[in-house]
Amino acid sequence: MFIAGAVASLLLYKFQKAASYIGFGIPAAASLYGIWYFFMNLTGTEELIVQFPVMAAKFTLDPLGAFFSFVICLVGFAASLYGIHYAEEYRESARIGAMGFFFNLFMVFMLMVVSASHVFWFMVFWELMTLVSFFLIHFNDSEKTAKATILYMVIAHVGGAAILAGMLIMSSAAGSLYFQDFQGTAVSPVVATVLFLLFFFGFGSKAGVFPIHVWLPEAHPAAPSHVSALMSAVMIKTAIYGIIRTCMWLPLNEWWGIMIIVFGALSALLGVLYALTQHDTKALLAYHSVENIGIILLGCGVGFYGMATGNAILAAAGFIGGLYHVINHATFKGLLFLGAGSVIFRTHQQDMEVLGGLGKKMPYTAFAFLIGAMAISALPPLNGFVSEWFTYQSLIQAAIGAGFSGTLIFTMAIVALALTGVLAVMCFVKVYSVIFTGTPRDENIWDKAKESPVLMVAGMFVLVTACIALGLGAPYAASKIVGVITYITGSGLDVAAGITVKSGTGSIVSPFLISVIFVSMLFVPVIFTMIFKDSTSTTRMTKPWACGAKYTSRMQITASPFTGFLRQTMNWLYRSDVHFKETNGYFGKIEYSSHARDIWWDIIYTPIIKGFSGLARMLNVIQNGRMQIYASYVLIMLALFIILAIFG
Amino acid sequence: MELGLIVGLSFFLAVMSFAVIEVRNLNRATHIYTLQTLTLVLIFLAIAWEHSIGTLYIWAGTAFLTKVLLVPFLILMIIKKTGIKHEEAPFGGLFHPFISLGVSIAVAIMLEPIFIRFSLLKLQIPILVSIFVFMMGILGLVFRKSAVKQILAYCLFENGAHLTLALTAYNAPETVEMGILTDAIFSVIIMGALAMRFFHHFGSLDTSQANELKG
Amino acid sequence: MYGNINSAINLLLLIPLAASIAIWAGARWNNRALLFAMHLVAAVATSLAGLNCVASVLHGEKYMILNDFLLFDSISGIFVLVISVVGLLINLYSVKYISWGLENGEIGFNDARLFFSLSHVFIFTMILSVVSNNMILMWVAVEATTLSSVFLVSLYRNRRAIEGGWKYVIICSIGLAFALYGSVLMYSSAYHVIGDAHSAMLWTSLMDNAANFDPELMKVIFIFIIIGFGTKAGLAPMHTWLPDAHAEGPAPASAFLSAVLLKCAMAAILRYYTVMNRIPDMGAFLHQVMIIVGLASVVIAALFIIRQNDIKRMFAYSSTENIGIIASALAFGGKAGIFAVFFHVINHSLTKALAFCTSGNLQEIYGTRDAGKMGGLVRIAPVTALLLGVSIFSLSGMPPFAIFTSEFYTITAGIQSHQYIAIAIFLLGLAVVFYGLVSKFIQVTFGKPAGEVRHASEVSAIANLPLVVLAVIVCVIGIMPPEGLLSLINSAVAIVLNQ
Amino acid sequence: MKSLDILYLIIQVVAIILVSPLLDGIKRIMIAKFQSRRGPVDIFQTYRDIIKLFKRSETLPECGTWVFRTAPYLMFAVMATVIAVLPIMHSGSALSAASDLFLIVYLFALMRFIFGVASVDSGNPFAGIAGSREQMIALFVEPTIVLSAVVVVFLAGGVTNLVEIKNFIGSPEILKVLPVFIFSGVAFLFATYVETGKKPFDMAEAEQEVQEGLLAEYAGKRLALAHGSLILKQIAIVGLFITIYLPWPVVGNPFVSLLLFLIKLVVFYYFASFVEGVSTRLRIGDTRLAASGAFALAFISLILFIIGRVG
Repeated sequence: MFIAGAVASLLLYKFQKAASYIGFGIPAAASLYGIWYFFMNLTGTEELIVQFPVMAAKFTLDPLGAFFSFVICLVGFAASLYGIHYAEEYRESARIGAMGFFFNLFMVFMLMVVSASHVFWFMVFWELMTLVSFFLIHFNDSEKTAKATILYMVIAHVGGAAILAGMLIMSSAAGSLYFQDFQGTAVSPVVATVLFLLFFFGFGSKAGVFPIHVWLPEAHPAAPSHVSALMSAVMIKTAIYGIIRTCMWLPLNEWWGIMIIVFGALSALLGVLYALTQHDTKALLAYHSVENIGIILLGCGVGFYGMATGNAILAAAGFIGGLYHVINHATFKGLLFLGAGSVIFRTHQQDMEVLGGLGKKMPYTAFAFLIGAMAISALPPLNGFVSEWFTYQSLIQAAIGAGFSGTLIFTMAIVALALTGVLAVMCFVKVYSVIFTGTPRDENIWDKAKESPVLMVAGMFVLVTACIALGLGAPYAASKIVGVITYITGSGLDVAAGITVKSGTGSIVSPFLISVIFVSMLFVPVIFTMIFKDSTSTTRMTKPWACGAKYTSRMQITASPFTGFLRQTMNWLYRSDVHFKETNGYFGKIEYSSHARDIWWDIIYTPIIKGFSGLARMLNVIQNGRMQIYASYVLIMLALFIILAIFG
Repeated sequence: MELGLIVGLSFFLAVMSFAVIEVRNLNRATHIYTLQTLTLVLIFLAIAWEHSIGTLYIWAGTAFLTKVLLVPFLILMIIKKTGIKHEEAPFGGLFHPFISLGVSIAVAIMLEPIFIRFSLLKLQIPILVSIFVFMMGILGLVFRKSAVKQILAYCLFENGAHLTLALTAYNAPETVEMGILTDAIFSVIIMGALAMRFFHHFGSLDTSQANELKG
Repeated sequence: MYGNINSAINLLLLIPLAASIAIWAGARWNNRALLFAMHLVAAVATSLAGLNCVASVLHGEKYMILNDFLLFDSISGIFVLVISVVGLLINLYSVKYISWGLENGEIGFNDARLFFSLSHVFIFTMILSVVSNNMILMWVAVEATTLSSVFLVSLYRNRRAIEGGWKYVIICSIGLAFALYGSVLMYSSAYHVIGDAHSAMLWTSLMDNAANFDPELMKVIFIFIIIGFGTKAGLAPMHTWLPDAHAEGPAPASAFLSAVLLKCAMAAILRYYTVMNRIPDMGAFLHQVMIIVGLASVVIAALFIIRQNDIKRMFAYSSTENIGIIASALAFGGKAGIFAVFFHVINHSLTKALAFCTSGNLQEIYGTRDAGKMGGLVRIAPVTALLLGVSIFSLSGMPPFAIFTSEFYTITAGIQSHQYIAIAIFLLGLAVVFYGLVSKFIQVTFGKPAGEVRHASEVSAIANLPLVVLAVIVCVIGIMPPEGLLSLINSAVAIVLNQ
Repeated sequence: MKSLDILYLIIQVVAIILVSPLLDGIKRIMIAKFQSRRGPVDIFQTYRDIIKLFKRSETLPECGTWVFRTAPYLMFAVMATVIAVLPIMHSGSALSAASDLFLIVYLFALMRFIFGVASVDSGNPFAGIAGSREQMIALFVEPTIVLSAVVVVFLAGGVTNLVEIKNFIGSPEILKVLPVFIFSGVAFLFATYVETGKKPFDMAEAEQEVQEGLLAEYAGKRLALAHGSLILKQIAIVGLFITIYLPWPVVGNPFVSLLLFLIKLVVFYYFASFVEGVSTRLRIGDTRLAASGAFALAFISLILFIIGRVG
């Protein structure tokens, strides 16, 4: 049984705090085994009963669980390979040992969460996953991480409490604590809606859905890169797994699907809009996780809508879009984080404004980052395009079937998805080109930079091949996912025909054919150059042309002006606080910096915090030190209870 | 009304307890307290004689030994050691006595029917007075600032409780009664020791000065 | 079997009493080794006796001794188990703590002697209060615990300690006065029904013919009991003395107070609850009262925790909060609810003892209790940081640790009894507590030390040994509680619910 | 049948690539006439420029990575793919798997991606600004294109494959939903005009401000290819418009349909140059107003579609 295998190998590591090689070697091997194992039995269901006196823990591995474990192992393998070298950044061996220890625990707990099928143990591993990631984040220990982690822990804990409450209500209705008994419980619609809201917002808080996404851009940049890669690529997916798992129990109704879609669209749009204004690479990538979670939710929303309206094909189409994007997002987001990590590993600099021209010095990282950037902006030959294409198809198919408001919302979702695509392209053009291309902006970074160690690059290239394979091999991958979907919705959809991929409405696209045409078309310009090639073409290297003035690297466009224009037009959303200081005299140095604030922080969170601390201040009065007043509390309480007894 | 003697003694007891709380001079307050416990013992004897209950004689004896002799001696020793004769103004200021009087009488009237229903000796006035004394003790603790006065208040409500116990359930096993008395004595000793240390550190016995622990 | 149980229980009571007198008398001449040796011997002896008694009562047996004045059933078994296990570990730790106190000159040799002898009297009174079958004897024992622990609290000779001690005595005695009234009323009404003076006092007889007590009177009695023992247990509106008393005393003393003493007061309330629960239409009223008090303590304590800057006051407030949890679990009732009550009693006493002793370590390392001046504990004393981490995450209800399991049961009980609003408030309170505790944890362990560090070295291994044992138990009990413990708790639940 | 299609595909691509400089020549002559200046000698002037450029030697900024050097080839190839995919000559059969609406939209996105990265890679300040403007235009135009195209997809019963769409629009039922079709057609036309980067909206390659953006850094054969790819882009977007919205004289023979396509292309260019000659360049902020107008049109068509279908 895989779980026992994985647990044994990882736990073996847990007790012996060795240096980084062992620290990340074993999880790499374990996840390799995991990938092979999960890929094999995406459809079988096994069970593992672990006898604990308090509650018999039961772990069943059904296709849904297997799919998510496959995703975890895939990214886990790459991240642990990458981690072997990356851990050097944390010099003292105790720290690396501790990091390895927590890293393994993190992997084990995620696997357990995905396969737990008992309310108590699911909650135990769910909270443990948060606890371990809390420690991992604290490895680069700075003032900012303290604020980030407390925010992260509190939101995760409140989400956990909501999930626990929901599951317990469910279990009291179903009469037992095991998940499979929840399947057919008759729950009144009102309670079902309450449960759905509890689950959606409980898991949503972990996934970073729009209103509760605030912790994500704080926590991920603070963590070491391969940890934040694992967190954003995979941990968020466990929340999606949670939403799907819980909604399979409840008797669905249409409005839930539409609600998920609305939230998905909002998260997508706002995620990418905020990503554009970030200077810190990892914060930018974190906001992109919010955006991609939005896209996944769009797909799943259509899936749930289909299940609610009983239209199985629509449900299957929706889920394919959603689940396919889950695996795609895991691969290219992991890749991007690892890429950013290797940049930081070499330059110790997260702020994009200072980096530049690293493409020359770090060619492999540059190439890997480029593939990741193209995949995330869903450019055709790669996997991002295929999953967004599925989502488009499912939205169209849903729009045709729906009533007046339904079509309107679905079409608006399509437009939002398209807009997100454009903004994503803009954002990743900015990120890639500012870091890796152009002239270097900071001399000492430039000479220090060199290609990151072999294993880190190997880790990245595992994910690069995964991206390309998922892109070109779309028909094969999609048919595999259909197996999982038949488990969820009870009916599949013939998706793949040869090299093309079919959607519910019959429209087909074949990424393979496209790349063939693209490559053939590449020869055309080459032929043209052949024909006219009779000139003495000596290519001279010159400085870029700056209308005559001496070219300096400062003249080059940097990250913020690239999107500066967008910030002006969208200032109603960003309300960035512009800091403009005019120093002395006419030719004085002008200092200008504007930082976009996440306005949701003021709208939702500050009032809550103010409310609680205000309440606490009010209550503080009762503990004022004077004994007489304390004594009188006892008497007042006595009087109160007597009144209660008489009238109660 | 039943026999005049018990009723008279109980009224006398009530007046004495009011005086104990109100008198500012600590020495005189302790003397009044000793007088009060004496009347309590007399009540016990009167009831025992009246209703010919054997156990009450033992109760009266032990009460006399501990409460009339030992407790006042301890309190006087504390006053001698700290040398503080006079007590500060109480918490409620001028109208404090009226509040405590009013509240205690009200509570007494309210609780009395409940106690009377199951008590063995259906003597209405003494139960009323015992609850009154109990409440006077509690309110004394709440309103009074001086440590010694608080110890006196503690002994007061101890007497009240003792009288109630005697009236409602005199046939309780002896060990119980002994337990309560030893508790009373020990708490007076401990409070006294603490008061000495309080005086040593705060320079006076005014407990309202001690309000550093806030929030 | 009957014979040696009788002697075992007598032994259990006699050892601490004898020990305290011995220590007071024996350790006259100013040498520490003898003092510590006697203390350790006494502590180990008491806990062994305790465990021996508990072992005999694992499956719901019941023993009555001293012409039925003492009762040893599984309910008292649980509390004696707590006293012996937690008591032993705290005593081990207190030896080290007091030696630090002596070295730093905070306390003199006589104070140390007083501390040790009083702590044994304290253990004696607590065992008596839990074991006694007679209502008023129990009241006397609880009153005695207050008196014996006053000087434990005000050990340090400074103004704050005296103030804490004085408030503790005054407020508790006011509370207990009402409790006395309650028990007197209970006795008189029981006597009226049972008719025999002797047995009217005993819990066992009360439980048997509880059905024909008159509910009106019982309501008034229950109010007096809740007010009386509630003050002693630190339930919300009457908890004002708790932070002052627990924060000012030495760490082992406050560990004793909050880990064990509050539970014994809760034991008294539980006894009355078992009797009252059997009266036909009292359930609703009981539930109403307990819910108000339970939720009030959780919410008020939660709101105070986020404002605290002093580590020990924070843990004191978290004791009030956990007592509130126990009260709400009692209010939810049902099999899961009562199981949660007993399970939480054990979990909380273990975790709280660990928490207070770790704060003792922190005080030793940083020389102050103010969290603002602490920081970077991970680098200075990693083991203490780990212990602090275990205690804080367990208190805030993180899964691997014990308290999460008992909270899990409490919420299941709440949902089974359809108290959705109460559960919502309950979870909200827990979330606020979580924020308060974890933010303090981050402030202390990570970052750079703000204030000056007294001696920046790991606390000596001997001091940490009992704490590590405590930490391990807390982790293990959460997930894999031992078989014996479960049967003990289930039999106690059977008694309460009168199955 | 498959090999025939490939043959058609190659013919189609080669023909359009050869014709494209011709169209550019027409445009330059038209504009010159409007501004009453002599303009180039004849419509073949662009051919001569490109051939000349191929012969010239090159200068490259030394900081450019391989992305900058290969960008012209990539851009040219992408545009060629789009043209190849348009179902002008070959309709139906295996190749139709590649001609999908969203695919083409995202191929344009790929083009923008390469254009953006190359422009920043060159290190040239003006090219950088050009790259960012290119993205901005797309931001305004994309929703309109997608919305109007999606409405057409709804009309054609949810299938996004261009071949089916073409057959549907060619067939008589289009008459029933004509108003919806016209509105979305107008919106799409406007969006294509903006996308082509002609006069009022050619911020990315504006000569005066940004020295033709990306082209500034290229020289020799790369400049030729870059210039060629920009022209091809204009033809591709217009081609997309024509295949969806003006397929009318549906004719069986592929060659004739290719000819018809070229003729429509020339007519479109004729009108486009007319508009270009007259208007002046807008600030990028103002395009927002224009774009939202187009988006409103597309939205009306959506509402009409919904009412039409429900009613």
